[in-house]
Order: sequence, then structure tokens, then C-alpha cells
Amino acid sequence: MARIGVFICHCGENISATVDCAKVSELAAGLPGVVYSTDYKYMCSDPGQSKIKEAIREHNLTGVVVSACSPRMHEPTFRKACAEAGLNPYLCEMANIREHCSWVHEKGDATTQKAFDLTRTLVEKVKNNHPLESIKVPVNKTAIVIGGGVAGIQASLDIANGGHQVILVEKQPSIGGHMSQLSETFPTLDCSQCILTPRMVEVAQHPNITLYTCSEIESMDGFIGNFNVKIRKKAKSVNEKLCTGCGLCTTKCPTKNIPSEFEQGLANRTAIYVPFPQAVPNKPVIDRANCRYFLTGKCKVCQKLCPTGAIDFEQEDEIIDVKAGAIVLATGFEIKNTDFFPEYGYGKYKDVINGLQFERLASASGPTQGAIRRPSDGKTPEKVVFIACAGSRDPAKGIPYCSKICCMYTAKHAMLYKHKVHEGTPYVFYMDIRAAGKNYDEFTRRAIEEDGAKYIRGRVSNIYEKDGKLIVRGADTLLGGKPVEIDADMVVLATAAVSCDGSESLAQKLHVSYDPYKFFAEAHPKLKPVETNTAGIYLAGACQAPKDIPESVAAASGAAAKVICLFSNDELTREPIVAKVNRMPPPIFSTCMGCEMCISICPYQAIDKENITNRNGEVIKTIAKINPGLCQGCGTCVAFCKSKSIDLEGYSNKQVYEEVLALLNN
Amino acid sequence: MSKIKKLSKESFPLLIKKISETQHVYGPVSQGKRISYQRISSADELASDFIIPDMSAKSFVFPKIEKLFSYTKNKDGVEVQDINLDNIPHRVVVGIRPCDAAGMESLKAIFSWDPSDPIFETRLKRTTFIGLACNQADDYCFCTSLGGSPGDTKGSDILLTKTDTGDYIAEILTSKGEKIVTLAPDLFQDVEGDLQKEKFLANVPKRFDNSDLQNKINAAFNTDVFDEYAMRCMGCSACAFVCPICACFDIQDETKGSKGQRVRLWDSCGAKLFTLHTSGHNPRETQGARWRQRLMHKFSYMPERLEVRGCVGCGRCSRRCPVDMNIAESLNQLIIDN
Amino acid sequence: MGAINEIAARLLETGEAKVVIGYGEGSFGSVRPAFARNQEEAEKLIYDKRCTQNLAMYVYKKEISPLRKLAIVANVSTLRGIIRLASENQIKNGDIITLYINELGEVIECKALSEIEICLAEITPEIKPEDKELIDKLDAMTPQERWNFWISEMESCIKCYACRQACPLCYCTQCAVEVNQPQWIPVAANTSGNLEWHITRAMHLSGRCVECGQCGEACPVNIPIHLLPIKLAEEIKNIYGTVSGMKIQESNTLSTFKPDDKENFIG
Amino acid sequence: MENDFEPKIVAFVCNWCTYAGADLTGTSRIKYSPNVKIIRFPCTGRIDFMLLLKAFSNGADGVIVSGCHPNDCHYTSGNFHARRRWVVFRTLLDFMGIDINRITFTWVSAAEGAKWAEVVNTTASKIKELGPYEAYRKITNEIWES
Repeated sequence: MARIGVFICHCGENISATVDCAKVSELAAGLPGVVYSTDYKYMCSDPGQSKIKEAIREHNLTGVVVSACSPRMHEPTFRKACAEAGLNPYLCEMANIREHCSWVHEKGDATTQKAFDLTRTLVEKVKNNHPLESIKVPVNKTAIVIGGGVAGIQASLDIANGGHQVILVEKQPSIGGHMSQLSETFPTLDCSQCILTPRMVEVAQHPNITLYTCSEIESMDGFIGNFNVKIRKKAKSVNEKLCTGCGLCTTKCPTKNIPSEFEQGLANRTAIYVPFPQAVPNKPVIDRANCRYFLTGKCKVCQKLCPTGAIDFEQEDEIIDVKAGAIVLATGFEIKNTDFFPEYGYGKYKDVINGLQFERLASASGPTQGAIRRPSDGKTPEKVVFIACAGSRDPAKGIPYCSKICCMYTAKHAMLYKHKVHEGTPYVFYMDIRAAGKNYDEFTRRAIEEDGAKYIRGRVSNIYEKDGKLIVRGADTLLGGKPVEIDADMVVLATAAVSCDGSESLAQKLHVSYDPYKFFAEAHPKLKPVETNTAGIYLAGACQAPKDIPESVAAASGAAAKVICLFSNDELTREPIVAKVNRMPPPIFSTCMGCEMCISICPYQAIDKENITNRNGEVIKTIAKINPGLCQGCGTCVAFCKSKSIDLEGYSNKQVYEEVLALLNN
Repeated sequence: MSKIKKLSKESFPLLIKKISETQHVYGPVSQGKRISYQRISSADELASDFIIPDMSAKSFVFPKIEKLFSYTKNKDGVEVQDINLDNIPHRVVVGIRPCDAAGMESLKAIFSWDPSDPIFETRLKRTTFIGLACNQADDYCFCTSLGGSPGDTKGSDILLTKTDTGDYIAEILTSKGEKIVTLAPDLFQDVEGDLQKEKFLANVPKRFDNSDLQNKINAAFNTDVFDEYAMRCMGCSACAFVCPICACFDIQDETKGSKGQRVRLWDSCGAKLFTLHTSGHNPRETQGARWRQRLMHKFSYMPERLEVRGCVGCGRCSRRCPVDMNIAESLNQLIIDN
Repeated sequence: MGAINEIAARLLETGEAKVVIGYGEGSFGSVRPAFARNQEEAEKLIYDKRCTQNLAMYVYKKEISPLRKLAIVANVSTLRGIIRLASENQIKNGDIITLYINELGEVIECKALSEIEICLAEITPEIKPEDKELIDKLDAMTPQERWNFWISEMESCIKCYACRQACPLCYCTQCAVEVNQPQWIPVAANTSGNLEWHITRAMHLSGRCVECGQCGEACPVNIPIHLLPIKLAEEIKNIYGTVSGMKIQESNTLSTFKPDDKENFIG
Repeated sequence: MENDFEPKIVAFVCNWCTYAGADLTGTSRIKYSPNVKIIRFPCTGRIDFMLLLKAFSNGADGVIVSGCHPNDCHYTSGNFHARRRWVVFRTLLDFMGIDINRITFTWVSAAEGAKWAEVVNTTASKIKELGPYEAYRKITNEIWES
């Protein structure tokens, strides 16, 4: 039999000014199951809490209802007080008679009656509460960071420096990402590689970091604190342990005409190659798709030359099983190629390049050693047109969003060009200049005012070749849409930043949600920007949305901080407000029919299948199973389940049902 | 006490009118695709040209929801309010079929079995049945196979038989029937000689020979004849609920705030929940066992204990069965097999 | 209709099926579900225009499902029932051989569920004209008239659950109406309890109903109860473009969503 | 009589947006009709359509269902699922002649304290105008009156 205590708070005069608290207390005392009822000036004060504690002990209460302010305010206070008096904290409920009653209604019987109705409703609820224990989940203190660009590097270093193991998984043969391709960075114009490579080396040498390159995630299961991940380490055909990185193989490889990915196709590489001189690890890999031996069965030049016998043509992909407590996604972005733009020549004009190609042209370590020469004939261009928003902010191209980095890097490109080609003229077509950031606006102004970049506000309708020139036709909207035509030597498209190829399938493997553009989705756009909906999986950098370097690094450190917070405990403690699938004795076992529709409804991928087997291990029935580590307690599955086989702790069917009845029947 | 009178076709509506002045009158009413016993205020509302109403007349004495008592929960416990039998209304049912009326005898046997049920008794006592003999029948009708007939007087207080002129032969069978006559004695004309009621009755051929039915049914208990039924019967309760005799019930509490009432509701041995134990064990595990129970109860257990059968051969269960579980066919098969 | 008997006989003979669920002659010119477990019973199977009943609910019936592998004689609604059951994991590939009889009377033997999908790919499901007519009639009524119509029907409901038992998708071991903690739906067959039951059933079928109308067919008191799930199926088709019981991998309309789903009443 | 009628209205709201929004109404001291009483749920996805039926069968004259705006769900998609559920449910109720004017579906965020007051007041005055839900009460009371 329930023994409920009801405590009506006056909240000074906040409640008692419009609600007759003594009356509510008196009415509550008359409710079946209520053995104690009182009112007091400040229930949340120490003496108020003591009243509750004393009543729990004295009247042997099995449930407590505090009618006071919003539970969003003081539920933890009163639950703690109950716990201190030996009552399970989840046997305490609050009726909100302040925000939802005394403050919003005039003084009178109706207001007092409503306060009582709300109290009665919670009394009926609490009669159906039962003790709950918070959920403890052990935490494996290894983090997996996916993606070795600047965000992945930063996150790995932060976590590793926090004293935890990190497994860094990179798809390419080297870490470094796009930042390693950049020439100089805005708004400081410091050399990108100069600031990045020390970090890359630090990763390679860090005792807490294990680096897997040429590797991808094969599959993932488990949940926060307890992920099981399979990593596919692709065959490099080079034994990393034996290889000293002397580079002899790469110089002698007979296949030398493969467009270099790192150089954005502006230079070639060999079939056995190191992507760039500062690569980490600085050991070559064989590109099997282009290797003469793999194509024809003959060659093996590298093997013959290798002084340590590191070349291994038989090497196979390796599947590595790792366990981790957290995952940081830092897979970055890609930019659209020039062939995406029919109006700009579908990529057929060699001198129409994208921003990343310009970075390589401007880079001291690039194919031209930093001299700006156009790809077609190597001439120094006299007029260069930069087109911002190539694809971005263009719903017709399916990319309605702003790529965010282009305004800044286009200004930087104009500047770098002007610095290198003093007599040249940079033109910039733009829609708006978005230079919000520390020293950003100053930077773009410098490009215009000091370096003489000619900014034209308008879009370029098309580009065509005429007499060795690229005719760029556009309009200047600031001059009422006056047509503009520029005979350029080179055109640089600030093509849209898009999500990486394969991010959708990775998101599905990791059960992370993604937006319509296949960027990974954060758990909350404001308050959980580095978390995903899957607890224990975090986001760093431009895999979430286009980001510049400082933002990527900040997000990476944010994600790392989340991981370190998680790892600071041996166990996770979670609110036990989770859904459960019922279980009952044979022959029914559970009323769950295994229709699995709850699996698709769960926003957290917290529901899986479970086989019920007999003693011989034969499957009798397959039902849904909710992982309390993943369940966040939204209850969507509970309301959906047709057979009422799922219930939610804290908001059970019985509880909410009794609440509705109690609210309406006095 | 049976008295034969004549009720002309013009008098019949007047009689209904007369009765409705003092009592609620019910009769078969057509409602879309459905014919059911409804409250009427004039004879015009009565359906014509049909075999049998979709639902039997049992709800007049054994309604689908019967309040047994009500209660109020308060701080100190529960206060019980007994049902006031005085509130049970006096009613007249016009046009009840002889099979439905005959079913009342079986129901009475069930509810009067130790201990007798006062609510049922009162309802029965206060309901007057003016039967209407069947002048048409269909293939599902098999009253004659179980000793009934389209002109059976059992259970009726007055039985009307419509003649070819549209006038009625009225058999006044009980004192309740007499009371109806006294309401409008002028409408009932005296008759002379034999009116040859049988001439106006439907022809319901015998479907099987019911001699020794009980033993034959008992003999079938452990045979595999029920296997096919087990597969086909889908386990709804339609047969039981349309049956004029099925009287299994469920007791439930309906609550609303601090108020509650205990109600008796129709239930069915064909439903799997009927015998399901809390443990999950079900002594009547399969639908075959449940169908067997239905037959056994009607044709073996009831005759044994109550000396009445649980079936009058109205054929409703078979007409209404979504999967054509035909009771007459089953009986016939059991009789032939055993 | 020789073919169906021959195929049934062969499946039983070879042991590919332990029982063939089909149709047989019923009482007085009607047809009834029939179960062929041997040659003799196989001979009695029939198939003709009268065989409109959806037999899919027999597939999971406790007295039958242990006999898997099963074979089932199927019209279009049975096919859709089977596919939907498969999409809800109530049937696995290999549990059942489906003998689909197409419009030309040809028997198409589907051993894999994917073969049923192929048969269904050629079919555009349509609701019966009389159902459409009644739905249109109800839609044209005022809410008050609709209420009067349905309440008069609900008063007649006796909660025999024939609608549920006949439904190919009401396979739950414990129906929501049988849950008594809390007692969501009154056990009593009173009007509001009946209304709640039928609303609940229609909601539970929404996005799943294969529009066979079996619930209405089964009703012993002739309530056109099938109009509720069918009306919702039509609405769901209009709003979300989904039709259930056509593909095994189809997603369930009410447990999935699109961020830009439209509605016009949430302020 | 009409003026004296005080409707019973139950509000089913999610904890994170509308409950918090109603808290803000309180903190902002915006007055509204006391006829509406709130029941708190974690998410609109948790709100079982059967609870709405229970509200009507227990004498509610009106119902409010409110949660986070689309894309704002604390649980990301509970309200999206709820939205489909209500689309279908509302269609069904309307088809059965249940007065859908008595159900207000709305999104109220934690910042929309004023909107909550407006929703409550609009609903309360609408229900007052519609009067008690006698039609539903009649069918629920029959079992209690016999």
C-alpha cells in the first residue's frame, strides 16, 4: 500500500500569493494513499528539506510529491533530499504549481483547485513509480580518431596528451589532410606546412598514439565506452617495419606518369610513392592500380633495388579489431572539381583550376616551386580571375549552403598572386564577402586596398576560350548588372566544399546521422556542436560542415575535451530513464513480436535484436533489445510499440495513464 | 394454459402502440446491413422479410455489460453500493424467433443453477416475449434436428404465427402473455376450430438424428477430427456472442477516479485468453481444444448437468463465422464418425 | 482448377510442404479456408472467384506455423499480407511456398519471397468500388453525421475480435487491448470502449494495412470496420506515397519520417 | 450557462521545449486560463495517441499536444515521428466524426513563453465556444448511468 507524503511549497509568496497552499495541503491529505501532507514557506530551504526527510523517516513514506516550482529547477534538489533520507530518489516527483499555476493565474479558487489537481496528478503518478538505480557503464579509455587532417591530428594529440590511448585511422598513405597541401594560411599568411608538419611528427612519435594509414573503418558495434571497431588496413605492399624510407624505390620506379593526388594533378608521381616529402609515415606505398607488376605481372624493379627487402607484393589487407570508449570523426571535406561546372568549361580548359590547385601552384614545395604559372603552357598569367561561390550558395547545383572558407582563401589567393606577380591583375567575382573572424575583414580589405585585387560583385555566367585567353563573362551587380567581360590568362574557381566521398556509408556504419549534404550531424546545433546523436561519438572539423583551420582545431580540441571528460571516469553514470522491452516466463518470453519497427524509430540506434534460445541454443524467438547505454529515454519506441512491449522508466505507460485519469477525475 | 386467439394484421400495430404506452417495446429493426433487436415505438419500425436477427435476444436477460455492483474508494477503504433490482425495466420483445425464445429456457437453466442469479431472474421475469413463428428458413437453420421447430412455443409468452392473409394466430402461453392480452383484449379475437398453424410454418429439414448425441460427442473427445478445426477456427468470439445460449462471462472492474463498478461481460471459450493462466500455461492450448469445448459444453456437459442442451439450432454461429465453422456439419460428422 | 490440386499434391508428396493452406467448398455454396495435409485433402482444394478471403493470417497461427514449411494458395491480398508479414519479420524466406493464382487463372509457384514481389510489381492495388463509395459518402458528410454513423455502428460492436483475428497483420501474442497494466481499453463492449478499440486497431494498422478488408468481412454484426484502416492507407498513400505489402524491404511509414514531411495543422 | 462553462483541457507536452516554454510563461508572469493542465513527457514521440483517447473518455473537453519545433527535438527526431503519428491520427478522428477542433497541435519552444500563453488562451476560448464535449461524454457515461 502506497504511503505518499505531499509537500506544498509557498515559495515565499510566489505561490501563496495566488494559491491557498494550506487548502491544497488539506485536500491532498484526503487523497487515498497520502499519509502525510504539509505546506511550508520554502521547501527547497534546508529546514524545508529537513521536513521532507523527517516525514520520510517518521511516516515511512514510499513516495514523495513536492508541489513547488518547475521540476526543471529543483527536481535534483528534492530527489537528493529523499535519497539522503533513505528513499530512492526516483520515488520523488514534483508538481509544478509555480511556473504552471501561481505565476500564470489570478488569485482565486480556480487557481487553488488547479494546484490541487496538479498535485493529485503527481500523487497518482508517484504511486506507480518504483525505485531506479542509475546505470553504470564501464569505459574503455582508448579513443579512435578517424581522419588525420588537422582536426584529427589536434584531437589525437589532445587526447593523447591527456594520458589516453589514441588510434588514429587515416585513409591516405599519410596524415596531414588538406592543410598539408595549402601554401599559406589566412589571415596571417604563415606557411601551412611549417605549422602543420611539427604536429604531424608529434603524432608519429607520440607514445600514446597508434597510427594506421591506408586504413578505413570496416564496421562498428557497441556503444559509448564500449565500441568494437574493425579497421581495414589496406595492403601497402611495403613492409613498414623493414622499410627505412630511403626512397630509392620511388626514384627508380618505371611508372612515373601518374597524376599526383597531393599535387592535385598538377604534377606526376610514381607507382610506388610517398605522397609528399614531409609525409608521415614517410614510407612509400605501392599504388596497385597503376603498378606495372600488378598490371602485367612483370617488373619488380623496386623489389630488386630495395636494400632491406621491404617490398612485399603478396601483402594482404589486414583487419584489425580494436576496442574503444570513444570515437572522434574528423574525416574532413572535399572540394568540387572544375568538371562540375558546365558554364565554366566542364574542366576542359586547363587554365581553369580550383582553389586547391592554386594552393599547389602557390606553394614553395609545389610543382612550380611557388611560381604562379598557368598549367597549359607554364606562362605567368597577367590577369587572373578568381570566382568565389563556384557552386556554393547555389540551390540549382544542389549546394545551397555557404562553403565558408572561400571568401577568405580567395582574398588570400589574390594577395599571393599579386605578391608573386607584381604586374598582374587579380579580379575577384563574389556574391558577398563573408569575412567574419578575427582579423578576417582586415585581411580582405588589405587584398582590395593594398594589393589591388579588383572585386566585382556578381556572378560569372560563362567562360570560353578565345585566342589563348579565357573570356570570363559576368555582370557587375553594383553597377546595375552591367555586363563585364575579362580576357583572363587563368581562372581560379573557389569550388564548393562538400562532404567526403564515402561519408554516408561511414555514417551508417557508425550509426551517426547526417544532413542532406552528407555532412555529419551534430547532436544539437547550439549546445552540442561536437557531439553526435550516438553517445560517445564526436565530431571534429569539416566533416560536420565547411570550417576553416582555427575552427577545425577548436572543434577538435572540443571533441577531445569531451573524450577526456568521458575518460575521466571508470564508469559512466546515466539517468535510468531508459526504455525496456518486457520479459516474461515461457512460453511467451516477451510480448515483443520482433517486428523491428522500433529499430527504425529509435533516434539513437539503441535498439537491436536479441535471440531467445532454448537450452540447445536454438532460437525460439527474436525480440527487440534496448541498450541502456545508448537509450536516451525519449520514449518514441514506447508510444509506437503496438503490443505495448516496451515501457519507459520514469514515464511508464502506467504512470502517464494514471496521470491523465487523475488530472481529469477528482 | 395455452389459449388460441386471432390477431388481425390491422390489430397488430395497435397492440404495439398499446403496449408502448406502459412499457418499452423492442423488436427486430433493420439498420443498414444489420438486423437487431431495438427499441421501437411503432410496428412500422419492425424489419420484415428476414430469417433471423443478427444478434440473438439473449441480451434482454444477459446483456453484454451487466453491472453487478458499484463502489467508491475513499480514504478509509471501499464503500460498496448494491445494485437496485427495482431499476430493472419491464420490457416487451416483439417478434422474437422461436429458437431465440427456446434459448431462454437453457439460459434460465444456467443462471438458476446453484446459486440462482437474481439479476438474470429479475430481467427474465420482467421481459415478455411475443414470439413470431418462422415462415421462412435457410440452410443454416436446424432447430428441428435438436427437437425444436419453427413454431415452437417454448420460451415465448405469446407466439404469433402469420397466416397467408397477413393475420396472426396468437397462442397465449403464459400469465405474462395474458397480461398483454388484458392491455387490449378487444384486439384479440376468439377463434373456433383448428387454425392449422403448421401450414404457415417454414420447412426446416432434419440435418441429423440427435438420438444418443451426448454419447457420440463424448466418444469423439480424443479423436483427430478436431485437428482440422484447430487449424481453421481463428479464435474470435463471434459464435459465442451471437449464440442465444452461450453464457460464459468475464468479471471486470471499470473505474473512473475513485468510483468503480464491477461488471459482468460476455466472454467466450473460443478465445485463447479465456483459459490462459497467469503463468503463461493454457490448459486449452489449441483452437481445436477450444472448439471441442464449445461442442462438448453445449451437447454433453450441459445436458448432463442442467438437462438442457446449449444449442437450439438457430444456426447463427455458422452463418456468422468468418471461416465457416458450421456447427451442424460438425455434429453430423461426429454422429457419423461415432 | 486442376492445377492447384496437382501442385498441392506434389508439394505434399515431395515433402516440400506439410500443409497447403487454401480454399475448399464450404456450407451451402460458400467457400471456406481448407487445409490439405494429404493427397485426399489436396484433391478437395478449389480456386475460383469466390476465393477472396485473405488467408495470410493462417501463416502465423499457432496451430499451423509449427508445420512450416507451409504452402498457401494466394490471391493478391494474401500476397500482400505475406509480403508485409515478411517485412515485419514474421515470415522468413523458405518458410512458405506461395501459390499465386493470377487473373488468368495461372498458378505461379513462388518459393522465394522475392518471387512474390515480382508478381506484385505488376499489380496496382485498388480498393473495392463499394468501399470507395462508402468512404466518399462519409467524407462528404458533416463531422456530426459521421459521428452519428460511427457511433451507431460502435453501439453494435460486441468486441468479439473477429476483425482482429481475421487480420493478416494482427499477429501480436498480446494485443494492446489485452494489456491491463494499464487497462488502456475497457474490456466491456460499451460504445466508447468499442470506439477506442477500433481507433487503436486502425492506428496500429496505419502504414501496415494491406487493404484486404478482411476485418469488415469477418464482422458478425456487419460493421464496415475495414473502412478505418483502408481510409488511413489511402491517406498515407496520398501524403507519404507509401503502399504497404508490396516489398519486403519497404520501410514502415509511421516509424520513419522525412524532415520535410508536410502537415497543415500544427501551429 | 455558456459563460459559466469551464472546460477541462489537458496539455501533453515535451519536457525540453514546451514544458520549458511554459516555465518561461510563468517566469515572465504572463497570465493565461487555468483550464489547461500540463502533463509532462520526455518527448512528443512518447505521447501515445491512446492517451488522447483516455483524456476524452475521462471528460476532457479539449486537448493540447505540443513539443519542440521540427529540427529542434532534444532527441533529434521524436517530434518528426510524432508529426506523422498526428497526421494519421487526426485523419482517423476526423473520419470518425470526432471533433478535431478540440485538439490543438502546436510546436512551442523553450523560448516561446508568450506563445504558450497564447496557445492556451486561444484553445481555452475555442473550447468554451464549442461547449462541453457532450457527444463523447454521452458514450463514455452510458456505462455509468444505467
